[in-house]
This record gives sequence, structure tokens and C-alpha cells, in this order.
Amino acid sequence: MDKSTIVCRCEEINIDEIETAIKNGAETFDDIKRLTRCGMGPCQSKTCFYPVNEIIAEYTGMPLNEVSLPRLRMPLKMVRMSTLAQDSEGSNVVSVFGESVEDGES
Amino acid sequence: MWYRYLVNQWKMVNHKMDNLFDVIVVGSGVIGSSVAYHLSESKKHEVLLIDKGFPLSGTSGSTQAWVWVHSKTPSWYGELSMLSAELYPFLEKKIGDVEYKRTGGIAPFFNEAERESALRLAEKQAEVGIEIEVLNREEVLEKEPSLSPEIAGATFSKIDGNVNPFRLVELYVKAARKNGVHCSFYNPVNDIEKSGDIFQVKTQKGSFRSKKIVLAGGPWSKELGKMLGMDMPVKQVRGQILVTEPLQPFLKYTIGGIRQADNGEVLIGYSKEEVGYDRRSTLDVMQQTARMAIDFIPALSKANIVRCFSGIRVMPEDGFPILDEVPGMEGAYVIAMHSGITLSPLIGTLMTELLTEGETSINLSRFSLERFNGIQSR
Amino acid sequence: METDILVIGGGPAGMSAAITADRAGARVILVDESFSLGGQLRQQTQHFAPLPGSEEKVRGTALGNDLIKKLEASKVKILKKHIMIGSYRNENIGVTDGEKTFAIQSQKNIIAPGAAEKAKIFPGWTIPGVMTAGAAQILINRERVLPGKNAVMLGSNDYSLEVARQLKACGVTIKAIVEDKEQMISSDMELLHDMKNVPVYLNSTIESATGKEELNKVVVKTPAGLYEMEADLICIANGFDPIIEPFEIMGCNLAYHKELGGWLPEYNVYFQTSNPSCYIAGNAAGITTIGPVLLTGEIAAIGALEELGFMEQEEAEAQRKELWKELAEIEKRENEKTFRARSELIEGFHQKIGMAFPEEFNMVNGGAHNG
Amino acid sequence: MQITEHPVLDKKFNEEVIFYFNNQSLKAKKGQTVAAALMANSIRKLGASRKLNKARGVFCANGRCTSCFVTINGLEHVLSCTTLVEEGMRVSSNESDPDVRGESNGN
Repeated sequence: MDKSTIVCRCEEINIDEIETAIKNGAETFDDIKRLTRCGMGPCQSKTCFYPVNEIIAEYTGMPLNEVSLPRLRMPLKMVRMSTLAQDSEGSNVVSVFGESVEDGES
Repeated sequence: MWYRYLVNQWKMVNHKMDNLFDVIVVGSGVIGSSVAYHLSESKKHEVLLIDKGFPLSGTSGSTQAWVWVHSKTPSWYGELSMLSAELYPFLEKKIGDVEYKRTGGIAPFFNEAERESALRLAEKQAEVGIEIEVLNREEVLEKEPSLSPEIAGATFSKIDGNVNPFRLVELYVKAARKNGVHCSFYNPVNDIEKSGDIFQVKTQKGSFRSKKIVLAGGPWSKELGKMLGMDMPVKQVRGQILVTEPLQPFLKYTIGGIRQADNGEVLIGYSKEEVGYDRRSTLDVMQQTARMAIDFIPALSKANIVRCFSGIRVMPEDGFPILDEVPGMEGAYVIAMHSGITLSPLIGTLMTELLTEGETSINLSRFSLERFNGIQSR
Repeated sequence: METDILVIGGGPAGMSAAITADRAGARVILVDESFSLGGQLRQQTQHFAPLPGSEEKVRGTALGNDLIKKLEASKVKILKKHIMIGSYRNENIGVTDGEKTFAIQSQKNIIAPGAAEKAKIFPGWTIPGVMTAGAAQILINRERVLPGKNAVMLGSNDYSLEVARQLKACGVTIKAIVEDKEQMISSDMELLHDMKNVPVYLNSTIESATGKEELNKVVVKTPAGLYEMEADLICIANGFDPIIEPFEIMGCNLAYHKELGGWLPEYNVYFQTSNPSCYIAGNAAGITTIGPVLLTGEIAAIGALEELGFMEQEEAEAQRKELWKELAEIEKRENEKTFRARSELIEGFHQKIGMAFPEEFNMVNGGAHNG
Repeated sequence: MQITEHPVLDKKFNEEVIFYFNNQSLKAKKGQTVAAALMANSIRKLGASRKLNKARGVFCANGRCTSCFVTINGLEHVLSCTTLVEEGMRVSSNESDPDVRGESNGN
């Protein structure tokens, strides 16, 4: 198949990009995801999971049952920030000034 | 197709038949891969980089990736962060575009009491050359109009920014490989032994030998430390981060807890939980985080959240970096720190100095293991 | 919000589980993400038989309406347009209604999210006019609109042919059936007969799907060369995957069983997953036909009812025995391989956790292996 | 195109609604999803992809693939396949990333 064929509809990642990630050593959906952004869009790999695993299986010779699953993230469906925030248990405005500013880092 | 891949894999690990390396780096997160890369620059050493998974499968792939300086205290720690941040533009020239952006950092505060500590911070950091402005509400809103008018003010520094962690680690590894570093991924280390001057690193895919080893396991340092018979003075801290779908660019600065990435996604995270290696997200924290995001930036309320990811971060017991030779075990080094993204260029440089020259351009006594009580090696 | 049993999914399995649980006196909440109950039955105009306790053919939509009526006559609290988006630290399931997000505190969960269609990629598969066969079926039967006039069906399993037949009945011309295997997957004589005038391309793939802003041209690559045809609709029918996201969030172990659709949660003979608070029902527990789907809902509900004390052990065992017998009968008859894979999954899980098999299962299972 | 005479099912929708797509007034049936209401009017392109700017429309019709994003009454990136059409609803095609600051997005 034409290597420019889209695999991940959301992020518009094609076969060639996925194969390149595999060539660079990635063997799992999640590792390919972090290299290419495949599966990181709004559908969160619900659509491309199967075709990507097929490409991994074909390229590496691994059987499908050995290709590991992507880690599925919450929220299971897209949700508005306001909808998520509503009804949360008593949160206060907290300043990030001071110690907590380091939270975003690793 | 697949045979090409196998040959590729074989090349990566096995073409060194005697399996003897100058240095084995365990952990290919941002710290391990930075060490491997900086060590490889001279092309004088045989280096092996090992990871139980693939680069970015751990902490370095689950971070907001700020390069953050201004509120790091005490000021020697702030200075260290500043020196590292200053290395980023040069690093980018060497390894390629890691999307480093010195956006300037804003840390908002909500009351007058906090303004006092903001002023004290600015004074303290000025001593080491970190420039901080304490802004009032109007000044903050002029810089970042999407911030909530409820804030009282903010500290601001031009030195802060962020980077794309995926590009950063990928390019560290790529550059290291180009310089001849061997890599073995999806390969957990089971045990480390030392006989004479040589370390034996026993992995799932076989044994490797080396003259020196560097343990850069991040939160998993604890397990690696055990292999050397030491109790690593580090904790695991979970941070959960919400990600919106890509939005039109509207945030210019790196804001305490929030930043907008190049592709438009907004990343938001404030949480800190001690739950071991549990990487799940929970709706409790997600809802609190969403609430806070709206408190800071009301316009985010209509943004769609597409995912929440969790990262397990390493936190040395006193909060400050560890970079030291293991007491009583010559040739074995450990590096563990929070803020690895900010510090990686500097730490990679210092570790390379230590491994190759035996001394460093910055005094490392503050990073020693000795400062913790009861660290013992076998 | 609090309840004894929380059912996730208002399709046939979830409805069947909720009705069973309600009948035994448990408080039940049923959550479904759509604006109406029925799940995929809402657009299934095909006839189904056998059903539990009946050999009579029933239209899917009629079966759905019947279950909805039973449910609406029960005390089950129905939350339509509510989506499970995750779980809290204490394992309570979190749902959203689009306005707010809240926890439902339940003793047991029966999770029945169903299955999703597997995508199949080809150049141009993102263009408007290319959709899953399931989408086309929703559009014609539930939404009552035509997705196109000239269709190419990609895939030749029973479901492909069923949807092709339904599209045809609505006036859509089926220009071709494209199958990459060397023969048709479906062996259903009736369906094959209905498709007898449709060109079938075996050992073939879609080379390209093009159009300015909507699909209007399809090129099929066959062993005899490229065929170009005018078409404004491609339906992809590549089989189904169990939907596993809710189980993964609840920390349930997963296993791979090709015959059941791929990855799915492990479960025991009570349809309880490795997370004791979560039961599973329907196509999520292995892709199968409507009879077994309904029965898995009942068996899961009985397990939960028994654990919560709404049903005596003896009574539960007796009922389960009958239900398993029927499930085995129907599933072996319709798809022996599916039943065998299901038994393997259950046996494997029992062995792993060191759980003995109750007699009711040995009986039906033995039959499968002797056969 | 609407199916007026379904080959096997009874008539389902009775009430007509008027809604707008990209400011054009259209008719649909009450009870239909927005995606179907547009398809009833032979509109199948619902928007464009964000990177390559390619046309997009209904793919799964089940609320999973997010291929059918539209803007509804000013709120951007709403799934048209799971949202019911309403009288007077203003729908427009999805042409870019949402702008959360704008009046257009309900702020």
C-alpha cells in the first residue's frame, strides 16, 4: 500500500511515519505514539489502534497477541473542562506560587 | 520486512562481541539519555544505554516539560536551574530542534500575603543573577490577558520556558547513537554485580560488562539501588496532567501549572500524590485540576479534555538532586532528581566531567549521598 | 448517587442484566451514553433466531423495543445521555451528563459496552462517504437517511452482506463487494443468494478512494488489474473488537483471544472479571450472536445478585445452570469456535486464580471439548 | 437524502424542524442526529482535518472516531453523530482548532 496512506485520522500520521518509528526500535503502540503523536488526538487511538497493531505485527513478525495494547486514558470520552470541573468536591483556588510550581516537571 | 527489523535490533545491541563497555548507563529517560549523549560527544568511550522499556515510556514522557527557574529555592538551586536553562540554546544547535521556547514564566498569586513572599523571592534570587519582576494585577493581565482577573499579581521571569520532552529525549538518543552509543531497550536489568574492577549488569537479554555504571532510573532508582545493596533516599510522586485538544494559540507564557504546547494543546497539572508506582489517573484529581484550570484561565471552561496522563516522578527525600559515586563502590554512580527536564543539559555535562576527568566545574558536594543518613553500600 | 447494581451500557446485554437484577429486588441504575436505549439493536432490521427460549425469528428493532418496554416498566433508574468517563480513587465509577461529572456508588457493576468496528485503512479512507458498515446501517435504519447511492462494500463477512442487503432494499446500488481473501467469508446461503447479482472481487483491495470533497471514485485492485468505478459510498466491514476501555480503567486483566474478537477482559464462569466488583456482559465478553449476548447479561446479573444476597445460592445455581445450558446450545450451534474460545478463556482464568468449576459449567463445557 | 418509505420499518419521524448549516436554512426531522440531518440534505462534508486540511465526514456514527466534529450554537468541536438536531439550531462546519477566548465559543 502507498506509504503515505493515513493511519491515524486525528493526527494524520501515515504508514511511513509509523514504520520509521518501528525502525528506530519502538515495538509498542505507546512507544510509537510518543515518537509520532499517532493516537494522541481526540479519539485517543480508538480508531487507529487496530491498524497500527497490524502494522507492528507485520513489520516485526510478532503475532498480534504479543503486540501490547495502548494504555487507555481517562476521560473515556472527550469532556468539556467545565463539565469535568462541575460537582468536584470542594476545591479552592490554590496558588501555584512557591513550592507547587514544580509540579509540571519531572 | 520483519527480517530487516531483526537485523536492526541485533545491530543495536549485539555488535559488540566482548560485551565490555567503558560506561553502562541504566535508564534512558531525559537524564540517562543526556548523560549518554554528553559522554558520547568525545567519541572516546564505549557506552551502552539500557532501558527496561523504550525511551519516554516512563517519567520523561509524562511531563509538562517546563524549563523552569525563577521560583526554585534556595537560590543555589535556582542558580543551578538557570545555568542549565542557559545551556538549552546551545544544546539545540548540537542535537536539533527540541522546541525549546524561552517564553518567560508567570507564577500568579491570589492574595497580599503572597506578595510579600514574592518580593522576598525576587530579592533572594537577584543575589545569584535571576531577574524576577513582581507584577500587579494589571501588569499580569496585560502580559497574559486570558488569566483570571481574580489574581492579585504574579512573579515573572524571562528565563523560564518549556521544551518538547518527546523531541528532547528522542534527539538525545539519536545524537548519542550517531556518536556510537549502543542501546538496548525493552530490556530490564535484573541484577548488578561487581567483581574486581568490572561491573556485571545482568539483563533480561543477557549480561553486559563495564568499568563504570551510571544509574539514572528516575523513580525506579530505588529498585536499582537495591541491586547495589543501598537504600536510595528517594520517593515516588505521582503527578496527573490534563490535556485539552489543540486550541488556537492564546497563551504566550509558561504559567504556574499551565502551558500551551506548540500544537495548541494546553497541559494542566498541579497534583502530587505518594502512591508508589501506581500510574493510574483518578477522577478526583482530574476534577480538582479542571476546577483550578478554570480558576486560573476562565476561557478554558469550554475546552475539550482529551486525556489525562500520570507520571511517576522521583523526589529525593530532601527535594534536591543526587549526583554522586556510591560510597564504598568505586565506579558506580547514581543520579536522581526532580526537575530532570530543566536540569538535564547541565547534569549530562557534569556527569561527563566526573566520569572522564574525575572532577567537575561545579562543586558537587551539595548533591552527595552523604547528606542523607544511613546510606550504606555492601 | 448510590445503588446496589450499576449497569453500564443500554444495549441488549445491559438491558437484559438490568431487567434480571431488578426482578430480584436489587436497586439498579442503568447508564447509557446515547439519547435512546437499545444499543445496536436500534438499527438492526435483520431477523434473529434462535433467542433464549424461542426458535421464532424476531427482528432486531422489535426485540430492542420489547426490552425497552420491559425496562421502562421496571424500577430500574435509567440515565440516558450519561457517559462513563472514568473512575475515582475509591473505584466508584464516574459519569457525566454533559453538564457535570459525578460518582455512582455501587456494590457491583455490570459493564456491557459492546463492540466497536475494526478500521481498515486504504488510500483515501478519510474522505466523506467512506464509513463503517455499522455507520451506514445506523443512517438508513435509525436515522432514515441515505448515506449514498452507489456503494462499495469492503469485506464479505455475514455482517457485510447483511448491511449490503439492507442498503439495497433502501434503493442503494451495490457496485461491488471487495474481499482481500481468496473466497467470500460468509457462508450464509440466504445472504449469498441475495447478493448474487453483485460483482464480487476476491483477492482484491481498494487501491484508492477519491473525490473533490466527497467520495466519487473508487479504484479496486484485483488480480486481473485495476477496476475503476463511480461510487459515493464505501462501507468498511472488517469485523468487531470488544470495547475494553471501561474494563482497563477498572483495572481488569485482559487477555487475547482471536476467536472472541481480540483483546478482552478475563472472566470466570459467573462473568466476573479479575476486579471482583466488575461483571461483564454482551459482545465485550466475546463477539457473538444475539442469543448468547442476552444470556451473558442474565448470568452476570445472577452472579452479582447472589454475591449481594438478593438471591439464594441454590436458586442462583439452578438458574445459572439453565442459562449456561442454553448459551452453550445456541453458541455451539451458531459458532462452535466462539464457544470453544469462551470456554478456554474461562478455564484459563479459573486456573490462574485457583477457582474450581461449578458443576453447571463442567457439564456444558465438557460437551464442547468432546465435540 | 431522507428515506421516506423504509422497506421494512414503520414511519418514525413526524415532526419537521428547521436548522441552519453555515447560515443556510435546512429541513430535517425531529429525532435525527445533526449528522443525519445534514446527510438528509445531501451534505456529507462536515469539516476539514487540522493538519492536511482534508475533507471529513461521518465515519463511525457511534461517537468514537470524532471525525464528525461541527460547531453547534457557537460551541466548537461537538460530535454531530450523537447530538440531536433542534429547531433553530445553528450548525457550522469544523474548519479549525477551537478558539476558546471568542464570544463564539459561549464565553
